[in-house]
Amino acid sequence: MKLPDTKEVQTEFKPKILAFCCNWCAYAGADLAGVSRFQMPTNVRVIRVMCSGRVPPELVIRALANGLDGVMILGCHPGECHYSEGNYLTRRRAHVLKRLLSYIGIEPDRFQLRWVSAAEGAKFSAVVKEAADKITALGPNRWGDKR
Amino acid sequence: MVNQTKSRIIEKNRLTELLDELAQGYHLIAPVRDNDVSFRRVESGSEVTLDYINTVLSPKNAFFPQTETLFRFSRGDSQGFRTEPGTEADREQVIFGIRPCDARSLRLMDMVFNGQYKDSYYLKKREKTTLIGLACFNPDKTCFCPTFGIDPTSGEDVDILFSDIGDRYLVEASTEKGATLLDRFAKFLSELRGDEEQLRKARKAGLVGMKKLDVSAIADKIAPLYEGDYWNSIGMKCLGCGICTYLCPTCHCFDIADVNLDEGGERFRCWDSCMFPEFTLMASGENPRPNRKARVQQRFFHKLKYFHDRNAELACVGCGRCIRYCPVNIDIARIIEDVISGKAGNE
Amino acid sequence: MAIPRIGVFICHCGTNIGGVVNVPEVVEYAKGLPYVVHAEANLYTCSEEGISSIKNNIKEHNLNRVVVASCTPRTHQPLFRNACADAGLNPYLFEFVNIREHCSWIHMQNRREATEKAKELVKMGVAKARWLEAQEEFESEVYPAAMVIGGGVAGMSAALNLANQGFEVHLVEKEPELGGRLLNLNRLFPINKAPDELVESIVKAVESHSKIKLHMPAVVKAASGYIGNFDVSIDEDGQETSFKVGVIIVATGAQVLKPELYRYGKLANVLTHLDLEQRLKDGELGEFQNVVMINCVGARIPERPYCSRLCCMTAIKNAALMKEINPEAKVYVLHRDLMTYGVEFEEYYRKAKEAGVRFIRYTPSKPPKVVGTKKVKSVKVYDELMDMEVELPCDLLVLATPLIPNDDNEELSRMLKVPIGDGGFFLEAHVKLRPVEFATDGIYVAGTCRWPADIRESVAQGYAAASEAAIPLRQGLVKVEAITATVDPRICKGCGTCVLVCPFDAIELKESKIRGLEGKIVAEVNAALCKGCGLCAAACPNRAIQQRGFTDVQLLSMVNALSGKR
Amino acid sequence: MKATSEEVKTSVKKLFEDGSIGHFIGYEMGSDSLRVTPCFLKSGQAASRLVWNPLCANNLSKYLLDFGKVEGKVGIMVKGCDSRSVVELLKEHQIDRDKVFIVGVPCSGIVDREKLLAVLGVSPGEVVAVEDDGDAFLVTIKEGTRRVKKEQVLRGECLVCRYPTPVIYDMLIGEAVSSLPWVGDDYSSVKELEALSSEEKERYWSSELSRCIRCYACRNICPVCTCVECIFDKKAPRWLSKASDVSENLVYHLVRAFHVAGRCVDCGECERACPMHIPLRSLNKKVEKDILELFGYTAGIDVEQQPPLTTYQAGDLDEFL
Repeated sequence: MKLPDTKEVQTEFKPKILAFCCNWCAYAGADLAGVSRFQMPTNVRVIRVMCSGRVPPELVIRALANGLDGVMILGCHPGECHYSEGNYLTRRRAHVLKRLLSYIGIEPDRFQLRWVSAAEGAKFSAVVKEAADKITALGPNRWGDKR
Repeated sequence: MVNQTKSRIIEKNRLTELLDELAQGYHLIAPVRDNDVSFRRVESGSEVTLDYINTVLSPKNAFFPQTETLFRFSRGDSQGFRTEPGTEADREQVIFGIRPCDARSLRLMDMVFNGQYKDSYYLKKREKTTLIGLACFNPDKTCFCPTFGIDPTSGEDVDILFSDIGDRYLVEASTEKGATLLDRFAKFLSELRGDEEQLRKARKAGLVGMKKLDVSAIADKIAPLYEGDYWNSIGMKCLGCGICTYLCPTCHCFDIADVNLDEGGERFRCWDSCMFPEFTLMASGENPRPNRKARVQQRFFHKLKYFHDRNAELACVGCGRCIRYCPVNIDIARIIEDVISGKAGNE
Repeated sequence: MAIPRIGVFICHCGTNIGGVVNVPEVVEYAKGLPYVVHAEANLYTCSEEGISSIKNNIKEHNLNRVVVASCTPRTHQPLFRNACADAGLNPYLFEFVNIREHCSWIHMQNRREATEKAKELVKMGVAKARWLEAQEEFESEVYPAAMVIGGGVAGMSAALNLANQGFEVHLVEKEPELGGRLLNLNRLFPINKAPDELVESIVKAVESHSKIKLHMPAVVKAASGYIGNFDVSIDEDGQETSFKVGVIIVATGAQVLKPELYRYGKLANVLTHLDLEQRLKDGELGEFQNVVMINCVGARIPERPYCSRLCCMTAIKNAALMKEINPEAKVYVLHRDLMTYGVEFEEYYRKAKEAGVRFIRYTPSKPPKVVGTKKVKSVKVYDELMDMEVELPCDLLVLATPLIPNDDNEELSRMLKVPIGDGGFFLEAHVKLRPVEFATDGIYVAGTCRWPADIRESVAQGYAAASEAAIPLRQGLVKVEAITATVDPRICKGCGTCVLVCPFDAIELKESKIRGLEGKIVAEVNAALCKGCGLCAAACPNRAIQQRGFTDVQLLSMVNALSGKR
Repeated sequence: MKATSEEVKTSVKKLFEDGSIGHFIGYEMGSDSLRVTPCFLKSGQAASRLVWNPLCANNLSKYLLDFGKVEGKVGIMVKGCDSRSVVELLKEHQIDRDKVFIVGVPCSGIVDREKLLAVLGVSPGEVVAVEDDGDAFLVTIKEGTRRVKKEQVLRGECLVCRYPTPVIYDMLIGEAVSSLPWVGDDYSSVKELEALSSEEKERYWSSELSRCIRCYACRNICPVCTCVECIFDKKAPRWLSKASDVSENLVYHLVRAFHVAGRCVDCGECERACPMHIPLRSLNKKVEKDILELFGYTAGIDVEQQPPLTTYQAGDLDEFL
């Protein structure tokens, strides 16, 4: 078997972004993006949860304080939550958290909540690209491992 | 005690210059106003404030930092872990402005870190530090250092003592280390004018009425209170926070933990507090000090009995920090009074 | 908890993963991760060979955790969990890492970064696996009824099959008549019979079946729940109706493209095959002498790259029929490739040629041209074989256009939370392993809503979906994935936040009966009602409530692993 | 009429005598004339120790949690802000309304000890007493009595207090105070910080948070921090390193602010307790402001009102970028 080439490791800033995806919509949307071979930046790492409402703010805060450059929560569109209302609660929490993060100087783009349905492979890829672009433009997260 | 031959004065307007130069030759730690007054590393004399009764944090941070890397490790290759020392290159440091009570606390800390077991992290810093004390003529109402035989205007536990006597500071070296340092900075100093002792005495008037309790038998008196109800009322009030222990110049408990990263990490030690429930929490889930009463009692028993049993000293210098900063005003001086007077036993 | 012994299996998936991600490098990397005692690459971990390797290694290395890095848990998790269970390992000690859909397929141009990403994803999976715990599944009852959406031939076949097995079926058809596309057809290939007989018999069977409740014209308005327990509400002729079902079959069919090519809709003698069949059926076609048929109209083009599969046979069927009606007529079929893939299809094609139908191959770069202003007079086409342009006289031009997805697929997809794939058709869980099931348990798919299919295939898929759907209906019980919430009554403070956020009223505050905590008010989860969303676990301030399989320590370990912390 | 220490003593004594209460939680004088300390009574005899004055900053409501199993009702003295945390405790079933006897005292502001000393330019020992006098405090020092305008020396939370009178009580001592004349824009300081750039905010908070010594006083004193085992004290998973650095302190303070989101009543106890003078109220006020703007919710008013983060409306703001 032919081994993949080993391109030179790039030195420019490559943000590391964590995306929590709900099992029913966003994760399925991400799968669909894969099945559709939509090419996208490599920055995003997905953690599967059953519902976007499972993601506690503590985890987002911890991830940012660990130095990850961005955190996304991706869930079903409002009104389409597999569990009826999980994403509505996520939305409330996210509004408060995003404003709080911004208040201490974490740029709003570093924490995003987006809706991606199981049918929206293209949207998943667009959301990933947009986040990667925006967070790259912000530069490294300065709150990671701050002494 | 004070060697008169080494006594000098420095005009108040020359102090900043002296500190500037000290900061260049040494790692200078001095009181800085940042919301409140605390000891911090300074790089120039103008950062330093002398307008304080005492700092919020005691100077123990300079010898026993809240978080201190003991060593770093890397995973490296098949050889396993490689380690390297964690502390920055040890440097000569000067602490300027330490109060006599805090200076005494270091003597108590030495008993812990330089006793049967030598704690090299602490001792290295201790050896490389010159203490410049600042005599205390305006104590707070919560101060009660005379209780522990401390004269707040004395240079007993420092290398050099500065005493504010109005238009100038009286500068006295009480150790060889202090004398050497003064010699290096002699250009800022001048000869005594002769009225210094008189001025100092006048200023001591501010000490009149300072609380001085008779603690000679406290260790014996507190012992029978172990089972008593007295601690219930204190424990009920206590919030279980770490203010008293973290601000205390003599509290020295610590925990050790690792930062464990893919490529390696470090082992650090950090302050811990007997006021926290996890302090004595065992892996089994059992906790021998399961409530606030037990923890409060431990704190006072340690200060007033256990430390004394081991070192023939009480683990308190009467600096008053825990009284000033306790959000519910638990007052160690009052507790000592209650123990001495027998009131504690009657509750 | 025993010391974790983690085995990592990394799938090449042929070249799907291995062609992009340097799998051997990932395997070496995995070997160095905490608690990993075995790591290996598989050509296909889901193959017989891969599965037996998992089983053998569980025994050989005494593995108590298994991590597979391959495709998506939405399709393959049950397979690998079963493999673990077969080897005596609790299936919940398995963790899935997706390095295909989420890595190799979306980073084909960047092998180095894809490999680095795959390593990190494996690291995160291993970090979670270290904290996995064995779980027991909770069983929940299946409501013994089905809903079939769509009264075409696929839907009716499915409904009849289930009804004949004795299950109650709600058949929801949006038109006022059963039959779907079949109603428009003139004849069926390759039997050349009119569909009336088939339609009549099947519709009659459906309408007269005591177990089938027909809702028509009706559309689904809302659906919620999970396998065994769906609550559905429909709008039936303006009336809102609700009912409960255990399973759902989607068989909503497709529509035929009306092209904007070859001046369709503008010139009177340009028809689609569906138009032609309708006219033949109605006896309204009239005289014709020169018939030209063009295949692949609006199909296999960049914006609609798929082959609709039915059109070639439809064209052959109708071309032969035109010859039959008027043996003197000249009938040409202009095609790109001829797909005669089914049983008897090639024979059918040969017979058409024998009957005098002429087949001319054209290339998409030189498509046929229509000549004529009010009517088509002739069609010019470049004949590849003769290497020249020919002009064919034409008084009837028939276009073979593809089946395209229904407009309401998207709405239904959102309602049922099932995916739509390329081009807007529904997407099954796995094209080979689970061809008529959605990834969401209890929902199935059949007929042309999935992909263009002929009658025979639609009927077969209808039966297949019904058979799959009958499994949970027959068993009467489904095992609920063990991802429900649990409370640690020792640290629960009984604040009731979880009670407020639970969408299913699955949590109550009750007096604890646990020894040492008697009388303490704590939250209690009713596992039968808990659907495993984890909302409570995220809302609980002191984390006394946890979602199994998605615990704090598991998620936090993944976050820390991604951050380079161990 | 304003409540006085005498009235408090008499009333509490009476409550013990008529059997209304078996315990009482109030204030008594502390180490010096500028300090009070919580006081727990089991009988009316000791009621003479009780005081009520403009130094009674402590929010005593959290102590109610320790009285869950005692015989009889527990009386407690609450100011406006304290009563709102009692509402929160009731809302979260942490206390039983039937077991609590709430003695409300309308409050016209609490003295910030350090501000007062700075304004007077005296050392703590020199102050003999502080009394409420409308828009000012009467401060008795050795040299005599001085009148100090409240706006100069009030605690931060009192400067923006909208609930000077308890919102829930069984007995009110003194006359209700409907509003405080100096209260204007509740969120002016929050808005100032909001207006800074990300870099400026980061510099500000890095500096503030770098001082944190993680003594947990802010958490332990908070009347709505009622968890049996705080997530920061858990061994597994470990949310927080014991190392005290800015990143860890950030996690601690942000999570703390989020945990009290929609529950914080701005009693200001966290900030008062902080020995390092970290502006903790600023974080809480920010969250309070957003929750008010986004969801129209104010904590600690109505026991029946559902907490804002446990509910939703389909029409909530849906804009994230």
